[in-house]
Amino acid sequence: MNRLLQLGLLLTLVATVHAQVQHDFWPGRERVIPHVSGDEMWSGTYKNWKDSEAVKKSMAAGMMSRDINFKDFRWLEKSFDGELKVDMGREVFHRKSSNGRSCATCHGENGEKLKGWYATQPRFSAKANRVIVAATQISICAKEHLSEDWPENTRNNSLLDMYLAYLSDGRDVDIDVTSGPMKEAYEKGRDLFFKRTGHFHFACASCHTGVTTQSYLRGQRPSTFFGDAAHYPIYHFPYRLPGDDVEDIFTLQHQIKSCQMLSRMLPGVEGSRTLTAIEVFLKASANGYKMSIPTQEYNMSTGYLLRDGL
Amino acid sequence: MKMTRRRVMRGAVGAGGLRLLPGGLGVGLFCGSATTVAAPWPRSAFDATTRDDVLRLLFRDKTPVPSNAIQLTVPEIAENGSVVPVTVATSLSGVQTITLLAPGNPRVLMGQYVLGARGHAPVSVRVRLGKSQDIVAIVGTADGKLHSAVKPVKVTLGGCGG
Amino acid sequence: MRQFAKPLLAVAAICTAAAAQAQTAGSISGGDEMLDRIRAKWQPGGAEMIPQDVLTMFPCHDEELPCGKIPPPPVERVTFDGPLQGDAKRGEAIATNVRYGNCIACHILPGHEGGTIGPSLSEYSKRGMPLEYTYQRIWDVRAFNPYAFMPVYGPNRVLTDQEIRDVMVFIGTGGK
Amino acid sequence: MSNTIRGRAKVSANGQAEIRLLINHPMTIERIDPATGKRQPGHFIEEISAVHKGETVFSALCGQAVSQNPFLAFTVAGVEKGDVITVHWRDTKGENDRADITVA
Repeated sequence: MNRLLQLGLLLTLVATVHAQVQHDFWPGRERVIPHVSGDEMWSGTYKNWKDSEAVKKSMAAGMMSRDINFKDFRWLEKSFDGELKVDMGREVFHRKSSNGRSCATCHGENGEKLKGWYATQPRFSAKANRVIVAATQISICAKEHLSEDWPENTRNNSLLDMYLAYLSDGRDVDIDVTSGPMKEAYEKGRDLFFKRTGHFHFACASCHTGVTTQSYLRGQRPSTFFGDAAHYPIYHFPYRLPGDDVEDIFTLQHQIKSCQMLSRMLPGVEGSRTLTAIEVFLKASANGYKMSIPTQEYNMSTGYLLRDGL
Repeated sequence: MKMTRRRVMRGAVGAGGLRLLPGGLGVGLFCGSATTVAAPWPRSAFDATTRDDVLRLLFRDKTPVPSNAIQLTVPEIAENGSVVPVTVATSLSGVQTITLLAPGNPRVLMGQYVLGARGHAPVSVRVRLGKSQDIVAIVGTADGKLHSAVKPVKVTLGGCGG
Repeated sequence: MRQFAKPLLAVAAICTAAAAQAQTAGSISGGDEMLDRIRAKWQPGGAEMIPQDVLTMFPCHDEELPCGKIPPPPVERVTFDGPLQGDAKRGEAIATNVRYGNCIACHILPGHEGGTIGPSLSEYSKRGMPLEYTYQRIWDVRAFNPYAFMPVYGPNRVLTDQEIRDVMVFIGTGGK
Repeated sequence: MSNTIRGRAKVSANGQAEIRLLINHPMTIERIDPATGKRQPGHFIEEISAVHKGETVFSALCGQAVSQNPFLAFTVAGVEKGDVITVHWRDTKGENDRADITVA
């Protein structure tokens, strides 16, 4: 019976992309859609937080944070600490480098020409010939035009990332993953998000879907992955992981890497294809949700407890 | 206003040389920079390791009376003990000082906030808590009375840690 | 063993090519090559996070790296041998340490507040489960439910046989 | 402008200004040196004060329980738009800094 059973298993295998090795996946990959409303099929709470009006109504009705997918206190309150990082980012944006040029030289004072740009990132770059995230674009641009060496996880790159995201504050996330390399990256990111890896054999989806999002992971409560990407990069109370250059700005890739480290999975390299694919998947899962920058790591102010409105 | 400050001075000197705060109430006791007031930092109160010592050192024989006119807002669960937001608001009038205690911390006195004539609550800060405990807020009013409010905070660690 | 066949059939959808073979892990002697490789480089429960070169022994996200092509650990059904000898104190240290067993992340434990993702274990001793069930449950929960949100403590050598016994004593005998 | 104090002051209709401060400071707590067992004092801000029109309107005495990069928010009455509030801090090592915040 055992032999027959395994044969049955092999025959019903879905022809997956990873030809020879079959990976373990957390269930639900086929139920994701590249739009924030997809959350209705996961936590069923989307209608409670689909825009700030809905969040206010839900809060007034006394709903708990998890009924609003943690959009009440985590993300819709602007961060005072984050404003200071935006100021520092603006300063880096206008600072002239050794060749006398600054980002503002081409992109306009106060980033005039880059308003709304961050809401359409990541995207395919012909120059890099692959899908890249904003941080990678910043490092390419800085090297080429400012002859500055600012790889993805360095302080200046993260400050610029925060400032450019701030220039898209209030815009709806809008990245097109319906065709070409972006579609490929989205599907690769989706598979990686559901792929079980690491010492514990967890997937990102293990914590960020299903029952775990309704309950306590000791002191923390994971949210579902829809919509969260619209509020990155966030201000994080100084928290340095081994190898970190920046301890208080968490771009989306920095957050993914930090989560991998804390969940005993092999951490990726910021700017790599792997983390970029996962970021494409997460950002596409926030399509249609308004960006709100700067926000901060949850639980740093009592505003959400005083419910003094958004 | 004047009266309390002088009495507090005399009392302070008597209580084992603790120089309680006189400067915060508008008197120009300067040291270092010109226009600011260098309030002598109540070292022994901040070094005290029990709630009763802190109360004795700061308020001598007066005992705080629980009052529901103080809104002490703290998260019920603090996921990160090193940054716990605390807000103290109150409908009491003539508020002079707001003091925060964490009896579960090695050093119990967390801070004392002195409101000048035009200073008002709410006051918000972020503090560090060593473990789950009750945070105590004590509001001192011009009539010399002390009012207190208590709120529990559960300090937990994150679920994952590498 | 037969009553567990039903969930295995439900497994048809996932693409596990591994054969599930019984293995008497209870009697694994010291000569456990994977366990030695891990513990030679990292002692769990300390201040140090698990080193990255230990993590490359397990499946990882980046499929351009060799670990990206490591197949998932096969489901391991194990039997339980001999009397349950373990130390509740050590078990408690393992269960509540985030860099060791980290059971507290998802379970309320005897005398401890914990996560609420898994069932509370504070009264586990009252449930009077057979030792083999508890041992299999910790060693590799996928034998019962392939999608249980629980680390594969056994196959990935997160905990040794003795460490699991210590934890069992800690929760089995109602803690202290 | 000082480089460690960041502040915003916003006055509302009733002439009460809400002042929010963020101070860049490590705020380390006292440590017992494992080797010698000696008590190493912490390095943290002891006092933060705010002066408006020559009068100290608010003064905070802090212990080592205040978090890193301390945040402080309080309210002051009788303030108009354009006024300047001078904020000053002093720490256990005698270091200090000041900043003028104009009320928006």
